[in-house]
Amino acid sequence: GNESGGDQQTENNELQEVDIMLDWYPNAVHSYLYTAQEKGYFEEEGLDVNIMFPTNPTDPLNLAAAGEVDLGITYQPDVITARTEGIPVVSVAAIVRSPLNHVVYKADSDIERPRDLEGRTVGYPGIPVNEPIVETMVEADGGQFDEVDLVDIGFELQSSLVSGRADAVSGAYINHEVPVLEHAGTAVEYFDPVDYGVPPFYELVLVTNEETLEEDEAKINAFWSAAEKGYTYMKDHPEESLDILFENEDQENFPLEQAVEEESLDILMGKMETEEEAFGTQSRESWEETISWLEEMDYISETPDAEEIFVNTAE
Amino acid sequence: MNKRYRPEHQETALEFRDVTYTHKGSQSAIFQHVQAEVKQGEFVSLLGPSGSGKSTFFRLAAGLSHPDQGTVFLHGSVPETRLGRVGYMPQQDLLLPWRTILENGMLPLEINGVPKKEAAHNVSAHLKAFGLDGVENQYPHELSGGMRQRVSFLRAVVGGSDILMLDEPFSALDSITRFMMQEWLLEQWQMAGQTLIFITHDIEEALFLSDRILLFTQPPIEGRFTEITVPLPRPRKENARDHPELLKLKRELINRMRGEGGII
Amino acid sequence: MNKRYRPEHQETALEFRDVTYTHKGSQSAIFQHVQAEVKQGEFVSLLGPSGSGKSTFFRLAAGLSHPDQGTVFLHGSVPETRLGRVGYMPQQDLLLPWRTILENGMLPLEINGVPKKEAAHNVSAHLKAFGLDGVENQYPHELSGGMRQRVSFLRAVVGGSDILMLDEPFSALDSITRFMMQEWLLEQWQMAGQTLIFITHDIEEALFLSDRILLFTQPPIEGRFTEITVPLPRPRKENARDHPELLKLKRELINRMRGEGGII
Amino acid sequence: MNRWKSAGTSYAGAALLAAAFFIIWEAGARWYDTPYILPAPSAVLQRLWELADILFLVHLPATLLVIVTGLAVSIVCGVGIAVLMSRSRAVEKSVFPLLITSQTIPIIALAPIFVLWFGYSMWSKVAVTVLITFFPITVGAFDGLRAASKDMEDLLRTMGAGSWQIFRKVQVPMALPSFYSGLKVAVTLSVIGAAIGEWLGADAGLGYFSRRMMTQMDAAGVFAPIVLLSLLGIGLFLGVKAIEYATTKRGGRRS
Amino acid sequence: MNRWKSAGTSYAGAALLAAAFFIIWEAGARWYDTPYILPAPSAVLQRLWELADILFLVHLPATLLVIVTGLAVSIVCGVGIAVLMSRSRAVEKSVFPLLITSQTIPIIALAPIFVLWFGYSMWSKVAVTVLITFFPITVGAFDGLRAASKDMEDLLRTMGAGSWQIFRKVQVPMALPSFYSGLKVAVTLSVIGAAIGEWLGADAGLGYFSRRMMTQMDAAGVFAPIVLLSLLGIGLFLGVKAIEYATTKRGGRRS
Ligand SMILES: Nc1ncnc2c1ncn2[C@@H]1O[C@H](COP(=O)(O)OP(=O)(O)OP(=O)(O)O)[C@@H](O)[C@H]1O
Ligand SMILES: Nc1ncnc2c1ncn2[C@@H]1O[C@H](COP(=O)(O)OP(=O)(O)OP(=O)(O)O)[C@@H](O)[C@H]1O
Ligand SMILES: [Mg+2]
Ligand SMILES: [Mg+2]
Repeated sequence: GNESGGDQQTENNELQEVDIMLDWYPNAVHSYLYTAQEKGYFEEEGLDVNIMFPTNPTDPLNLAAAGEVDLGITYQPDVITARTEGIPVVSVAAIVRSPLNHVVYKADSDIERPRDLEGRTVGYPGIPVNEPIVETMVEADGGQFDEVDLVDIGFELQSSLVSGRADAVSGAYINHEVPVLEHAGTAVEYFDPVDYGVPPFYELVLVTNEETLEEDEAKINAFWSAAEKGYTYMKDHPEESLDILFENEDQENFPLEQAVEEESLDILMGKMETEEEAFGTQSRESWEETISWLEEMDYISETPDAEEIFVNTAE
Repeated sequence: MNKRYRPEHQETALEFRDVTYTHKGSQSAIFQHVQAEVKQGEFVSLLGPSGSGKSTFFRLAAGLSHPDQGTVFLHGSVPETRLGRVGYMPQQDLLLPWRTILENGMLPLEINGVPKKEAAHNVSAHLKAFGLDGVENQYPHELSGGMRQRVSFLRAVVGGSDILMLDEPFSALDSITRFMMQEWLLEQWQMAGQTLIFITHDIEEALFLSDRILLFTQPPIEGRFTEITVPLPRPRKENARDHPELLKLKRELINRMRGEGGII
Repeated sequence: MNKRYRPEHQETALEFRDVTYTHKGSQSAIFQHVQAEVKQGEFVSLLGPSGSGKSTFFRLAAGLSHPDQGTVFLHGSVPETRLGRVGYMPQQDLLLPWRTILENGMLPLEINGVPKKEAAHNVSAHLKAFGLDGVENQYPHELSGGMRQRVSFLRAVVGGSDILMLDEPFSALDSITRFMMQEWLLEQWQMAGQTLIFITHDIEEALFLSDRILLFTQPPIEGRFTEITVPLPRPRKENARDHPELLKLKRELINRMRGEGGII
Repeated sequence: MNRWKSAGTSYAGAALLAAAFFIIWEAGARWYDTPYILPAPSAVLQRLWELADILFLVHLPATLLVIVTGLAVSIVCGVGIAVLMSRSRAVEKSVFPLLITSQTIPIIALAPIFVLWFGYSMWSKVAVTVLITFFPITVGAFDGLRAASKDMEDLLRTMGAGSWQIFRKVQVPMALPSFYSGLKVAVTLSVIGAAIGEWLGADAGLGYFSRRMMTQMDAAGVFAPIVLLSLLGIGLFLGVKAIEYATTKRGGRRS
Repeated sequence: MNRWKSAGTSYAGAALLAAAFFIIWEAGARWYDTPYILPAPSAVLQRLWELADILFLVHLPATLLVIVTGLAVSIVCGVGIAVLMSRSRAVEKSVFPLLITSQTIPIIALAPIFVLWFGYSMWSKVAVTVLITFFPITVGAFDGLRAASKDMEDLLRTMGAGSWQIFRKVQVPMALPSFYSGLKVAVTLSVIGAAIGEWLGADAGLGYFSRRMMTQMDAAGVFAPIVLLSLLGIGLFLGVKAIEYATTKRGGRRS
């Protein structure tokens, strides 16, 4: 707010704090946020944004629900599950509009199609939706899901695949783990869930808790408009945005490779907005489709009202 | 040599009048309408087998327990509390291991609010008489058993009460050290003249030391204690141990206690 | 009454010939060229202050330690090992708490490979004489101190060695119980006639019980022990305690030991 | 470790306090009314009932297998080392300081790497369980073996006993109470060890299930398997007590 | 807990054994040659050196803050409860059995839910640390306060001492050795507690860093912060020893 007119100090004091927890460590999918941060868009909206990384894959959803953070980036099916548990989370924007999550396996293994996963260890990062994904894929390919040994391996996706502790992993991203593994010299192949009966759900959505939304709607709107500005800038200056990202990378925890992130951003651009749908918008149809898929899979026992699950912050 | 004045009708230092006492949670009484008195300046031993109530007698006298019935008099009157009025020398020396000899001696004074400096001065004055000069800055574990008992006695004396109760103070010592401590105690007492009440289960010790012995039998004890007056003159020297009167009394006491003790 | 045969020239049960011994890691020797012998059937006490080497003497005799120089003879010869040849009754009774009285008594027999049934039978035969019939199926903690000591003695006797060494067996008992145990021990010994070697620091106890006393002084002990032969006849009754000879010897010993003990 | 015993006297006050705790929790949870953060005890019990099938038939056996295997390994190795240490001063002097030092090192922090070594098999969880139960078992057994006093051993030697006889007739019976004390500590720790192991990567087990319920924001579901774990811990504890009762003779228990 | 002491005699055999262990490890690691599964000790040290900056400046302080705060909370509450228990039989009888029972319950398995309650703040880790250190501190202090024998207290009462004087002049000095024993156990556990806490949700700290390195298959990087954690544990242990030495008088330490 440049029109607020107070001196610098009081203006700083007036900045509203926003805690946002990413779905993962900073990578290309977050560059619009870092761009918004770096370009001062958040500050213009009167926000002091604190970007956090999760220790457990489900923390963004859980902590947003518990009110420990204001916003979390998480997965559409998980939001649906949470709603059926009576947990008051609301999706305020869709960030990636179709699955990045693919089932990845080493190229030199003799896995050729999803049903080959029978009798093998498939690791997943503790995010529950991986179960119906793998189930849908294996069954769609005529296999027996019962025969698949699904193991919660936390964040150890790459290491368990490389060390051979898991034969395949679900929950690995086509824009990240795949190029990283390739880059590190492990040739991998993958199945796209959408090819095997899984609906094209929103891979990443931005969630908050009902209470936060009610009390701080203005803050969340302000956050989103800054984020949109960041996105627009990123679209126009992808190279510079990546540079900004690299300045913010978590070097010791999650070192990034220039080539990988470039490739990643390329893949993402096509998934963050489409011809018909602008960045961040959500459609009732998408939510309903995903809900009915989960229902079919007996993954949820109640049908949440699609109207209550999301609020279109983006217009 | 005998500095002590012993009139026939001394004042009473301690008196149990009609005292009845039952341990909490216990079925049967230890004392029933018990009568006993100890005169000022007397050396009285409580002699009896284990479990006969000697320590209980002491706890009542010192104010650690309270009679169910009857009254305990100190110097002829009933004080508000007997705690702090009777000095106590326990069986184990119970010296505080983190305090030096001097600091251990100062304990009762500190508790009564005497300033440290004055307390230290006060205790130091006694060290020599107790054969403890030179070790005042050592810690208890550096001393022999006999020396520790002397510190314990010093601590009881320094407290200033003129009634001292000693609960089997020498039973942990070996026999030679014990002999020597008995003689030393007698000397100290003959000089200072407090009232001493001495608990023991050693017949010889009781006979050699005391003016009078109160015999404790299996509880309950009713009415008056069986009393034995030791007919030896004061001051007693080491050879008093072999006095024929003592040997006779000893024989009598052994037989009597054996009769009562039953199975070993 | 006196069943025991005591010729002037009995056989030697135990002999230390020219024994020198230093504790491992210690600077100075405990024994230097020590000579001592105990005749068959004799009751010998080892009397001395704490730390004078009485237990060390025992360990050498029993084969738990080995002399640096010199030889220990049992019954005039040098056995391959002295372990298992000498019975031992320790200061604390050291009964195994998870074994009944009977089972504790059977221990030395079991160790020597006697079948359980026979061992039980063997021990049972002794129970009455030791005043333990009726308690054979109880556990040690259910018995009084005096009874536990009798079990411990029973166990030493059952082992079958005819040399028994008792290391301060009564020092944990109260004085009345102690008197009774002394008399009881004397009775048992007068009946059975083993060789008894008795460690104590109680002068009266040593005098009342023994034929002979070996005096232990501050180590190192060199050559022959100072010996005292107790001039009392056997069998001794309780009143032997007051025998004028004994009182005289006691006085002598007290003075002697006090002289050597130095500071308490 | 006598404190286990002293707890057995009068439970009235304790029961009251525990009841008060649960009542306040229930009331607080109802008042706060956000069951995904703070479920009421009644909700936890209800969830336990609903999940009983899967918990009892799938996850409890998985955890139990880990615990039993881990304890077995710890007992075999721990008692073995304790015996070696008790028989040789040299072994004791070299091994014991290392054992002690190892306790000042947070080896449990190494647990994540077990997954690399043992994969997601049972053995990574067993390894964590062993790590956490090994020390109390070894020290309990060793302290016990040492408890047989030198005097007692000497007594038996004067009877002509060899070292095997001394071991069997004195050291082992003497060691049992202390060994069982160590084992009681170990069984309660083993439950924690298995749960921690399951956090690191698993597909079954109560610890895994609890964590999985976390991912579904089902707090009552988080607590339910923990209630079972607690019962398992208490059950194991009582089991050891029963074995202790059966294997130590009456006289061995001092009053 | 005298075993801490007995370790202080002769270290030669232990040092040798430890050296042998490291040499075999180094050799084994070089021979096996898959550093992402089994790094050589030398590789770990090298990695420690490379990462020194970030480990010492960022993660060590974060962990230390958690540990110190957790220990402080445990000491204040634990000693408080111990004092209450030692002063009143009624409190002891109600609280002590619950304390003991709480140890048979794997409360640590509840740790994941702390993240829901406290978020990624320091407090979720502090809570785990408190959970794990509370018991030894409380029991150490309580056992110590009880160690002052009834006889000693009676002795002081016959001198006319009030209960505050008995507490200050007998119970507290008597309690210190046992309290410090408990504290020594607690500080080594606190390191583990902080590490476990950091696994569950953190953005800094040695336990967190170690686990992150797992994600990158950098086994030497997994071990490096654990080496630091160990040194931290040993350092805290020695620190307590130093404080003990300074605050208990020579006579209080029996030889
Ligand atoms: N606090 C108590 N509660 C119940 N009974 C007690 C208590 N203290 C002592 N007694 C019992 O009271 C009796 C007398 O005990 P007391 O300690 O006075 O004996 P004592 O003559 O001092 O014995 P000792 O020579 O063993 O010290 C004993 O039977 C004992 O068991
Ligand atoms: N294993 C040992 N190593 C070194 N010195 C020892 C050992 N055992 C005993 N000593 C020392 O040898 C001396 C004699 O000890 P011993 O136990 O034989 O005395 P004691 O006469 O039996 O004393 P007490 O009456 O106290 O039992 C003492 O000074 C003691 O410190
Ligand atoms: Mg008494
Ligand atoms: Mg001895």
